[in-house]
Amino acid sequence: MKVEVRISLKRDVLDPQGEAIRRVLTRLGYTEVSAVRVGKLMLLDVEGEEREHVRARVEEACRELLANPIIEDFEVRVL
Amino acid sequence: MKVEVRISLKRDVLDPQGEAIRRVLTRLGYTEVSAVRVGKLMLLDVEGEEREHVRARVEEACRELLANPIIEDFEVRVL
Amino acid sequence: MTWRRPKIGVVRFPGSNRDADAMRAVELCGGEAVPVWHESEDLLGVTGVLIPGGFSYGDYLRAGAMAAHSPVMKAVRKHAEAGGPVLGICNGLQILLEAGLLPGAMLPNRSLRFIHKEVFLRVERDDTPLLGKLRCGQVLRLPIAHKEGNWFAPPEVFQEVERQRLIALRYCSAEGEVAEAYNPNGALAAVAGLTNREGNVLGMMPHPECRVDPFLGEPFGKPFIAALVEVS
Amino acid sequence: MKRWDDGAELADALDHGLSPQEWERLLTALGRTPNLTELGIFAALWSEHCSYKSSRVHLTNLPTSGPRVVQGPGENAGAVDIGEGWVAVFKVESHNHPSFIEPYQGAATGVGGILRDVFTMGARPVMLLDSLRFGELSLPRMRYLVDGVVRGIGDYGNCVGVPTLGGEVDFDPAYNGNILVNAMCVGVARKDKLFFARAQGAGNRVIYLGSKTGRDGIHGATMASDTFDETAEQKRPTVQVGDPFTEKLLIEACLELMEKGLVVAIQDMGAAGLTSSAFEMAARGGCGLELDLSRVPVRAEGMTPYELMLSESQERMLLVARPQDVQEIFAICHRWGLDACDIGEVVEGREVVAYWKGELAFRLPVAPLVDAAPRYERPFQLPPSPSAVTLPSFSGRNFSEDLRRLLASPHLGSKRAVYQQYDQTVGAATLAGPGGEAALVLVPGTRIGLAATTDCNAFACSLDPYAGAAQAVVEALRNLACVGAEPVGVTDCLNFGSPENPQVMGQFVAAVQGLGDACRALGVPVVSGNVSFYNETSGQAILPTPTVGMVGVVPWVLHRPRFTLRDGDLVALLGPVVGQLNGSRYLQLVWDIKAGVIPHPDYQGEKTAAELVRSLVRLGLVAARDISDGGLAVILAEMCDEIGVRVSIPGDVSPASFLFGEWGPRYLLAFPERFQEAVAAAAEGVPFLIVGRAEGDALVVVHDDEELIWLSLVELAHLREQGLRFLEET
Ligand SMILES: Nc1ncnc2c1ncn2[C@@H]1O[C@H](COP(=O)(O)OP(=O)(O)O)[C@@H](O)[C@H]1O
Ligand SMILES: [Mg+2]
Repeated sequence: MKVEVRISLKRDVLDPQGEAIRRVLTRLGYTEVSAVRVGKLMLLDVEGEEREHVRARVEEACRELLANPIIEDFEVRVL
Repeated sequence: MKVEVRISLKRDVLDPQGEAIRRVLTRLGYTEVSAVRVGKLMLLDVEGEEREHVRARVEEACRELLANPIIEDFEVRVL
Repeated sequence: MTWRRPKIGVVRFPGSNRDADAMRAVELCGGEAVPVWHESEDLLGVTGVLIPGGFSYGDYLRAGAMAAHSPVMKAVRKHAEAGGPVLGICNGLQILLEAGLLPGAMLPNRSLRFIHKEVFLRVERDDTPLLGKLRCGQVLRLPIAHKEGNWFAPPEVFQEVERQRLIALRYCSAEGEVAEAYNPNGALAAVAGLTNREGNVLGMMPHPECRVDPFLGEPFGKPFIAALVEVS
Repeated sequence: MKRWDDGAELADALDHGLSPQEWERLLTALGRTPNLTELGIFAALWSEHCSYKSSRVHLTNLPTSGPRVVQGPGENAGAVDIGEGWVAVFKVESHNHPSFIEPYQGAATGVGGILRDVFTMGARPVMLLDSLRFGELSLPRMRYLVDGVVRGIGDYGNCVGVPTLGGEVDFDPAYNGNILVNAMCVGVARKDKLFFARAQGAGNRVIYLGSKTGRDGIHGATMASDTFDETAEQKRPTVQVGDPFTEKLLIEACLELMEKGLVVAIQDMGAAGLTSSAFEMAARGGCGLELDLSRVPVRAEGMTPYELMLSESQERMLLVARPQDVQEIFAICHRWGLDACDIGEVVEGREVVAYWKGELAFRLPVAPLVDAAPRYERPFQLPPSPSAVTLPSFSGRNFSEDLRRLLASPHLGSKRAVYQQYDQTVGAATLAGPGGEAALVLVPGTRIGLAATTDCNAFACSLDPYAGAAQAVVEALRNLACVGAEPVGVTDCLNFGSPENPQVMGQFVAAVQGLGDACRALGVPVVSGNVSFYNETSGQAILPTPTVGMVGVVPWVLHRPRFTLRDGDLVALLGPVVGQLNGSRYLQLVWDIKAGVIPHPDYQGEKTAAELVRSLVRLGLVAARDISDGGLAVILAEMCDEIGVRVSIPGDVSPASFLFGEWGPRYLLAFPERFQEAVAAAAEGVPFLIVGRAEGDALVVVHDDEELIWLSLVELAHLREQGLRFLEET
């Protein structure tokens, strides 16, 4: 199964990357872009039959390794 | 408008980060994960009325700056 | 007779951090270093360009990506297209790649970590002005200091790179042997430096600018900076 | 939930980490009940971290003056004269608690903070050092912490473009629940161009510069003064994220503003953010400030005055400037891509007043907050003097095997896996980086060599904090000597458990005495420092760890120092032939004997030997390493790079004490045979013995014709990388 993991910084956490990109976009004329937040997208190939089980395992992996719970939120989608 | 930009490495480009994560997952017992690819997820706030126009502008920004066509593919979704 | 020192523009981006080092190196090699701000639309009359190392824009998107879109890079491109010499070091090479002035792209180091290390380099070309002070097969020793130096090119691009002999430097052993064991970052074909077809643009990951003053170490970096000054 | 302007009561004070007595003191000082914001400000400024309330009475024992001292403790960093109109500006600081919670960001922001302390003074940072302590590497969480801390330090310093040229890493189970991340920064400035954090001139403007304010690290200063317990999870404030790119812009912008004479006073917003920068600037300048908090640039919605005052968002500065210069300041900042705004003015009187949306947010007198902060003479119990251990019998011992164990341990092996992640050449001034004995850089445009080292053998300090701290100082002296530098100043980072525990307080008092006595004996002033208490979890304190950062000078560098052997070099032992095994790493790591007497330094002997080594190194005659952690055998292994060595132990000498003994002014020197006479002549009056020669491809030690140690270079290299190999496997 293909599983998509979306990892984003928690709302109040500073995102220096996003801010730097926004500034450069403004300079390049994309003034309509008022905010940028940068996160990670992971695409996993997971062996397994049951969607719910696969989801639960990947969520566990997120908590254990893939995401940093102190600054990041994650979301798992089984495709 | 909220716009999501997904940037992923082209299929034939080696992804050392994904590979490293896969190895650690295996070591941690997630042996069912057979492949990991890591990409970027950007969330943009864009001022604008027309979805299609906004999408076109963001796609332009991707071609110009956000993605490197030699190694990356991108996808724009207006949410 | 008056000796006029060639003016070398050292481009400064927000986040450049080896700009002052590059300027000193240029001066040591007899050039006049002229700082050129990233917002500048012209090159202030310089005859050669050095794009120094550092973390332009923090390398927060891809290394060199945001700097490649600075106003000054339009001027650098024009200068290069007119045959003017350009040397990009580390972040400078990354910027030249992102600007399309050299082929390929940089990926994160295989180890995913920043690496500072003394490496050996084998010279692959000596028939261009910027490499003219070196000999093919010569082995140099210089430090690398980067997180994204894993050069990559898709097969069709790489074929062209090989056909046109654009590889200028490769990582190697002290004896000059090129093998994976001596490749610090996973770069394709152990590429450490590249030139363009015309030979007037050279980009390299190792740092010649901190090995010009013999006081700081054997001056393996001098031929690069001196060549830039001489041909400018 | 209370609002920011609600009246505070005892329960709130307790929540903010104040004691009931401190609450009483606050009420008396203020003469009224504070609102919640005012309480937050008091709590932050009266926290251990900001007020040094438990340590101050003891720190007065440190020598802080000397002919070279330009700025002693009390400013953002200390400054000493290094000649030709230059000063070195330096300080070390801890970021222990944040790094335990989030190693990468915690360590990164620690580096950011110490850099700001230095460039705030008008100095350009020229090098960083890091002193690290971790727990047992068998714990997966610990490996994660090491990895994160090292990457965090590297990524931040590398991006900003300041080389990280030295430091230490050590391990002990006592750090399992509290790791130590101490970062030191050294900068250089013109002596007449130093800047201070003293607000001055009524009518001058207060300018905010740098990143926007978010809810990061609110309660950070009180957290840094808190021991961990199970509720630490819930207390977690929003973690501070480092932004080295913005820091780099801040450095350039601030140095440019100072260069152009546009700055009256400047201070970074470190622990307790706007609170400490505003109140400390006002206190030092003897004036008041009036702030409009609604003008503070914010990143998050709905931030209250409480949050604005206490946020620890990184990469922010506060400066005071003349009104007519404000536009030029803004122009320079904008050119560097930085936000700057005018948030208030300097006023007569001694109050800080803040408005918010037209309302009075608080009005607080400066003196009680800063000058009348509580001071404690905490009860302490000095540690018992350790007794000597009876040495085991070493007859028939397989010393090759022992050396293998030492070299393969993370304590004594190579730290390359760590410092390879640090840029060591940026600045193009590095003469000696990590892997040698001390860092050495050229002051730009001169031939002045500026050297620095950090040292602390916490194991020794755990046996005897007084002697251990004193030994750290002389070890630093020896390390500097090996690059030819003479010490000019010390900065310290005193990492301990809870000061409320009399035993811990006793360790602290003893260590400060040891530090002070050693610095006095060597004539080196302490010009800055930092105290980090409450490094304990569930009653388990760390080892007493008084990190010593020492800075030295080579007035005119003639030669780049070297530390490894060259083919044919003679190897000589300078100083006593044997070291003491009491309190040695050998007994600790190989025999599991964690006891013994740590000798008090022989200051005269140390000074004489250091002076000799210094001059030999300056003349380029020798490669030198001092014999400390692990003893002669370990240092010998460090000297073997491309060539082996053959060393003979004098017949009447105990091999174990020769090979693994520590303490005392002992050095290994290597030099070409043609310098032998010159070196020997210079060494007159100091014990000096040629013990071997660089040759072959193995480290060989013989005694009475018996080969005690034989290790090939290949194996040596392999062993030394073993301890930290995990850092390169992912
Ligand atoms: N965390 C670190 N960061 C940078 N350099 C380090 C670190 N730890 C150790 N080093 C370097 O490794 C070398 C050996 O360290 P150490 O054995 O502690 O030195 P010494 O005992 O001489 O003080 C020194 O040059 C030191 O600066
Ligand atoms: Mg030493």
